[in-house]
Amino acid sequence: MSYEIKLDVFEGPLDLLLYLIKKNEIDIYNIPVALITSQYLGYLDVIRSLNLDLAGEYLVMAATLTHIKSRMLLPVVSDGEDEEEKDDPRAELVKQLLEYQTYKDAAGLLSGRPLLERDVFKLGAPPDTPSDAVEKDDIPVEADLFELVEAFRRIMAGLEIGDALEFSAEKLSLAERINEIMEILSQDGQVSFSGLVAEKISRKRIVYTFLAVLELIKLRMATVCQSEPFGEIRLFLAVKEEGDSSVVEIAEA
Amino acid sequence: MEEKAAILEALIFAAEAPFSVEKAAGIFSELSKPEIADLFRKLAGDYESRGGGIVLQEVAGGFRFQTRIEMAPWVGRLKNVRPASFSPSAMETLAIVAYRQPVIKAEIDKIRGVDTGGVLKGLLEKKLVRIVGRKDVPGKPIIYGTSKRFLEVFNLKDLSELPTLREMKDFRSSEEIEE
Amino acid sequence: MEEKAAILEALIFAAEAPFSVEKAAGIFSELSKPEIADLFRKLAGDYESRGGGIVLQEVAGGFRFQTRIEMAPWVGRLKNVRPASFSPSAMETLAIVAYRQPVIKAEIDKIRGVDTGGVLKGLLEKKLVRIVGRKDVPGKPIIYGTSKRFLEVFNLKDLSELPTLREMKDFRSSEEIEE
Repeated sequence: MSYEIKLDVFEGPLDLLLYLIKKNEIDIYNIPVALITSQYLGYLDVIRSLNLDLAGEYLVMAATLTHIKSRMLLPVVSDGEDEEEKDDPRAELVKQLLEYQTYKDAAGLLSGRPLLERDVFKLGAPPDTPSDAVEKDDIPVEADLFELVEAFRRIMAGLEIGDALEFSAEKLSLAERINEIMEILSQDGQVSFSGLVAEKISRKRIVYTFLAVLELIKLRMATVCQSEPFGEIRLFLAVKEEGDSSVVEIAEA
Repeated sequence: MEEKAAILEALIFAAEAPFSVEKAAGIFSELSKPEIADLFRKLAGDYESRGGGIVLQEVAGGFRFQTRIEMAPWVGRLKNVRPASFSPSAMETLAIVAYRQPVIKAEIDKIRGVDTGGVLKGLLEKKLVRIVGRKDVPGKPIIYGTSKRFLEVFNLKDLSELPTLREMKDFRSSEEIEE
Repeated sequence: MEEKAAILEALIFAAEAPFSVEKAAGIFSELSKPEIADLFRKLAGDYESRGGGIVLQEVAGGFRFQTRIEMAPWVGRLKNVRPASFSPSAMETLAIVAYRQPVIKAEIDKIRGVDTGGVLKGLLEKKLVRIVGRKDVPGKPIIYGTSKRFLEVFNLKDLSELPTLREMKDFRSSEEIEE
């Protein structure tokens, strides 16, 4: 068999299957699974023998085909349920192939449209315009979310791992963490310990958070309460602490 | 030429994106939208019947001047650049986004039977596809749709101008008969 | 219209600079330069006598289409509503504020490796970034965050709709596989 044609031009396993179906002039609603499976596996062998990378999806499809083939070989067990008899093991695959074929056709029609910069061209040189028209407050801003995301990804990718570590290490100090916690407390009056370590933060930061909380208690700037054993530990600003008596004080015990 | 038509012509020409009836109405307060739409269409008809090198085309919700399709070989020689082209995988992905939008990546992957991440990124970069939101299901996957630029590049007035998938099936069966 | 004139019209329209007789002669080998110059002038005369919004003007050694001078007030109104777009540096800064907020300028500068003062000011003026407070550290630096307008511009319900770095990595890894 001549497999050497069109090896890398397939868009995926479905595309390859459609090609085999067309080549063999097969009715897509009645696919001879044994034949198609052996040809499909033959293609995969050729790709492997050429040491080309084989995308995982091709292997998944190979497994699917083999599975369908084995189910086709089983005698139809009639256990009284009519639905079982109608259940063609190929049905799901056929549905998938037809749907893919539809969008492949749609892609073909789309490519056939008059394409900008290929079939039709816009005005080449825009008329000279003074560029001072911009920079006003109420002008609409045109933006693309993807661009924003890309900008961030690019920047983060550009940062060396070492940079990032140094960056966070430098940023971290006990005093700063204490200040941060005090900021939250003065704003909200209270905060849960899990809330303080909820953000995806480093181990080091968790340790600093813990140390900061201890320090705040020592300085009597905050109190820590727990409403029940193993319950949520809450941190309160020390100034207004008439808290109800049902809570168990664990801090200054 | 009537002055209003002349002004409209200048505006369409100078606008950086297809010029819509709505935008024209914002500038031409004394004309109603239907009147403006009429003027647009009359102007487009004039250019068409004139048989020159440029036409006034309705695209992406507005009108723009562009070269007549028959001029492509000549203009292509002038531009001296490789014409815009899309890989089959890009076209397949674009077709799925266009017809199934709003759509998430998993759905596209499923239909194509392969991972579409790289292709999708390319389409986002070319601004043919855009992020329209997040789906309210576990994992909050990103939802994609086609952009206005998609309409501009493929010379479509709006999405309804795309042939329906039913027409597509007819197209396929007629193709099979031809073969 | 005569085919040659139509082709010339398309070429002038699509050219990125005023289109010269010499350039046209390079494409139209079967016509002499005087013949081409005649065609140019005839075309320019047609546009002039038509009295529309655009004219074919001889300028800088070539011909180009432009709006008729009398249209300037109208075209000017159009240009003022042109949407602003972001420079790459503005986009980067905005991305850092969006993802790292609440954030101080020193942190943005550190990540971008350059001073962000001017860009940040621009974003504040455009009301995309806002001051959310002051950090309680020496120097009391200003803390920045994104505004409600930011959400509007980027079509986001809330900040949780921002694509995550993980989702970006998915794009990246699949892209690497494809290449």
